[in-house]
Amino acid sequence: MKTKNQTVMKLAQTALLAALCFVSFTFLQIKIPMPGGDATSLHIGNAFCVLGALLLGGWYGGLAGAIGMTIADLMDPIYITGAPKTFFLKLCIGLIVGLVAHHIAKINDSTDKKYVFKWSLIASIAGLSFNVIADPIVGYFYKQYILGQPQKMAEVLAKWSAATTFVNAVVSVILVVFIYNAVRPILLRSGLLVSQPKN
Amino acid sequence: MSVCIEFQDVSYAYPLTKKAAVRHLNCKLEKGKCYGVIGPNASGKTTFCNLMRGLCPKFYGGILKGNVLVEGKNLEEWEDGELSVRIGYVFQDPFAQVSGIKETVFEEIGMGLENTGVEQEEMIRRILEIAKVVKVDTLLQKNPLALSGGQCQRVAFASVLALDSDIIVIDEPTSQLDPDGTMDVFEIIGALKRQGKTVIIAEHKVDLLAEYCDEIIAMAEGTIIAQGTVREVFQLQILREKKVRIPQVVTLALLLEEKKKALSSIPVSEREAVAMLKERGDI
Amino acid sequence: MAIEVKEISFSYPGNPVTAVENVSMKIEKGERVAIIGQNGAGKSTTVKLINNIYKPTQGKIFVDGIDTSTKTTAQIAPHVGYVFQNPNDQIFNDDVIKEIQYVLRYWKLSEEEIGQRTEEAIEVTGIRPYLETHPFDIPLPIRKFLTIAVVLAVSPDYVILDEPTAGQDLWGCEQLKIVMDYLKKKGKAVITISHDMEYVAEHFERVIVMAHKNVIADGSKEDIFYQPDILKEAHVTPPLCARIGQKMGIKKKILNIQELVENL
Amino acid sequence: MTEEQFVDSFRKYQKKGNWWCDFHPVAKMVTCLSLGFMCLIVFRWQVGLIIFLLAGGIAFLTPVWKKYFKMIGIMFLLGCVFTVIVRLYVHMGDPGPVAFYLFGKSVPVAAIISCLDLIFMIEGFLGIFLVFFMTTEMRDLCCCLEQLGMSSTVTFMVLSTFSSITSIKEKLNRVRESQRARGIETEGNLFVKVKSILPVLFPVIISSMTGIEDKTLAMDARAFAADGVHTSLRKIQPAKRSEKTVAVVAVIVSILGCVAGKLFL
Ligand SMILES: Nc1ncnc2c1ncn2[C@@H]1O[C@H](COP(=O)(O)OP(=O)(O)OP(=O)(O)O)[C@@H](O)[C@H]1O
Ligand SMILES: Nc1ncnc2c1ncn2[C@@H]1O[C@H](COP(=O)(O)OP(=O)(O)OP(=O)(O)O)[C@@H](O)[C@H]1O
Ligand SMILES: [Mg+2]
Ligand SMILES: [Mg+2]
Repeated sequence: MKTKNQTVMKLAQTALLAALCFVSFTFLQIKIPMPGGDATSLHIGNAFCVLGALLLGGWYGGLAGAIGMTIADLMDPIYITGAPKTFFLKLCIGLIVGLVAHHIAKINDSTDKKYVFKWSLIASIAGLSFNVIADPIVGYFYKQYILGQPQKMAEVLAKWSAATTFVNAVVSVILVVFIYNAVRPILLRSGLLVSQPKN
Repeated sequence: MSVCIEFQDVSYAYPLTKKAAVRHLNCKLEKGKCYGVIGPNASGKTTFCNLMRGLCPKFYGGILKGNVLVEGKNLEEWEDGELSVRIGYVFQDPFAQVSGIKETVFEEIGMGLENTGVEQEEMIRRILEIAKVVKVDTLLQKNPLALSGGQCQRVAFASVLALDSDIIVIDEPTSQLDPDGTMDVFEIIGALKRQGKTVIIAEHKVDLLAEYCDEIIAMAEGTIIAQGTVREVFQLQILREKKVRIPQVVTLALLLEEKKKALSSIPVSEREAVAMLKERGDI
Repeated sequence: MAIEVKEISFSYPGNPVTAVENVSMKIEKGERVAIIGQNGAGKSTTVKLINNIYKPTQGKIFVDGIDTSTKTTAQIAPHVGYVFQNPNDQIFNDDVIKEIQYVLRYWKLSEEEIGQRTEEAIEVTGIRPYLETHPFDIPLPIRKFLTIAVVLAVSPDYVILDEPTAGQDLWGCEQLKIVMDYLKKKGKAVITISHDMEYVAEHFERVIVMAHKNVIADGSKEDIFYQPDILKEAHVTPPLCARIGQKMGIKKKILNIQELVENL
Repeated sequence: MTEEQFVDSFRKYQKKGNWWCDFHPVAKMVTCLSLGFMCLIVFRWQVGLIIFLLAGGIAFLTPVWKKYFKMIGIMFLLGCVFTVIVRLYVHMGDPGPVAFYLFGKSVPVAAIISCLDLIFMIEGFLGIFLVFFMTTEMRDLCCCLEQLGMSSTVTFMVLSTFSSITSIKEKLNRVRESQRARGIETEGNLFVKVKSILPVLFPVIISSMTGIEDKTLAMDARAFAADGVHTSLRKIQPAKRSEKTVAVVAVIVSILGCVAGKLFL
């Protein structure tokens, strides 16, 4: 039962985080209009993607972010074209955070608060800096080659989006580290961190 | 009568807790009887139910010592799916028990049946039957997420009853219900007993437990402090020492005894109490 | 000084069916009132309206003469405190003390005042053993006392408790009694929703019965618990002592076990 | 609907009484997705417009047309007015054949065309996407996919995501209420709102995370882990030959359309 139940639980958690991504992106964002009928926005959707990766591991966390944000994109006329890009990027964020937090630092095996704090911070910074760098670049190529936007404009867009992505990343890192470290003890106690220390 | 669940010196601690939630549990539950589990908060009632259902330690993790036998077989030897069909479990918190993936109460109740591969006609028949019994037949078309606390509790109860398990474990099924709703639930439990099912029910409303259960298991601080028939258990001094709630009719009888107006024996239900008082006939 | 509810009606947004209709009641300062009635009768809705969480679609509510429709919920909160049915909706700090003091600090009270209020709230609700525990690790029934402590620290004139007895054991009920006594001593009004008739009969003088979105009876507990048709309509049963008393043909309106013993 | 009718409706195939709504969900999905992606890939207003009109036409024949046109209307205004203004602004004064003059600056034809391209690409995709979503029940789609061999855990995951969205929104409201009730202002200017985010967000996250445990157990109590065949209460008519044909044709058209569009438009 353990294995099966744990899968169901992990799936349910993934679904929940995907929903959180969606809700926070859709209802808690400030849109910034941009040249070209495009827009970027200040939002904290990525925070839940990272949170997912910290809690559930890279794959599931990335998946949660990818699903949640892609649905959110698809529901938004301004973002709809970026949906495939979003899916790919969020999955990557998740994988990177998961890699740092779980494979390098193994934070789930630790009970040392400071250690966990430090590494959750490092992992989120890693994941979101990836986003800060990759989002504009991938966005640029995506816009230019796949959507065929004029080069000049794609460049402008990339610059802008780099700026907001950076702001988002900073806010998200703070938020996610705060939330993760606050939520962790509770989840740990109720056995919700799926791979918990063996005892 | 045959034993269907047996605890052999069971101790269990949840993960990351130092203190064991329950210690040295020893008891035998017989087939076809109704058991009431009572005790103060945090005395381990829910843990006791979880152990029986195999959720401790398989789901929660933690350390289990001793053996829990269901129908003579150690819990670990049971297949997961099989156990969930064999033992129906209604959880403590009614609000959290809606699966959330079905859009009507009708389908919510049917979900367990879908998972066990029941044919459609049979499924519909059973859902309607259960809905009538639990009095949710007027809610069938409602969305499970838009129910009031009491209604939620009934639907959760119904969806577990639909599986028609032999053993039914119910953890505080009436916490959100009005007095009439509470009576309804106990009526249903009475009916289940008549169908020959084994019912284990953890509750704070001891008055009704006394009326409907065959045996009472009293817990305090993680141990079983008493097990026996209703009349035996509720007379025990230790219950009052450990601050376990006892039925009002019992309190009444004990108070009368103090006043030297003792009844012929200790009543366990209102009906009995009234009968005894009338029989004495001195007002 | 009173809460006056004047013929209010309300329906939840997006739901055309009214949740309460034409409800009126008046609750004086220092009074202790219990609201009882069937599931879904509109009890929680009514107190949420009093607390100004929702605004009535018709009718008006006055708290100490202030028309609530002109104020925000947070402005009414210092006068009317509401303990929710589900404590999990309210707690967000990772420390019991912080949780209790959050609003006090939000209001920028003096440090001394905050300390004193916190101390009192902890004492009365008996949560001292849990000060070191993470609020979400506290067992649910005791977590409810934490939310009560939060409201006590705010010290409003009217305290509303929504089903405080659900899931409580003997300890919980006794502690609740201490809370009630404390509030009485302070002269606060207490409005409690409960399905536990024994508890209602023990602690309250006045009982309001709700059924079908409306108040169907309002009076002293002796009156109410001896009107079978009203109770039947509201799907409640009188306390056991009253039932036995009646069955034994005792004339006096009995509501607690001591009285019953004396009269037998 | 009376109760008998309601219960009876499960005995038959699930029908809405509208050809498009009752179109086999998987066939519908294949059709809509392929057309949508063609729109996205070709990125020319001609194709986008066709798809957009097609979607509108389909929507018009379904009972949800009012809602559809309201939504697409809003999205059209929101997305497009925005696009036009900003895009024209960027391209104003660019060299090339001039369409007209605005505020003394030339507006090149190329700018207008690029505007149209973007608008209709978005609206075409969005339109067909909306038509699909508004007329298909997720549970039916999942049920069909399950029959085609998708694992029940995946369907659970998808359905659960959608249901979590609604339940989180509800929870947000409830928590906001209880925080207001204890004296934390959540309405007012931006500063007040930002300050109230944490007290609202935190209980929502925690209580939904801890709620998962109960949800998993609830699923378990409903024999989710049971092996063997799963049956389904709702019956969906297997895809008719005509429906399959439509899907296949749509895929072929899309592929050809993509190639042709990229080459000739
Ligand atoms: N998931 C858990 N993780 C860790 N400890 C737990 C968990 N659940 C319960 N406990 C602890 O185990 C002990 C027994 O709790 P249990 O829930 O079984 O009591 P209970 O009798 O059901 O109480 P209540 O009347 O409140 O339902 C308590 O000390 C409790 O704090
Ligand atoms: N958030 C909501 N949205 C829509 N309808 C609601 C909502 N909350 C309650 N209702 C409806 O309003 C009516 C009154 O509900 P209320 O919660 O006031 O009942 P109650 O008397 O407190 O019942 P209980 O004893 O079960 O707590 C019910 O019919 C209920 O279904
Ligand atoms: Mg319990
Ligand atoms: Mg209520």
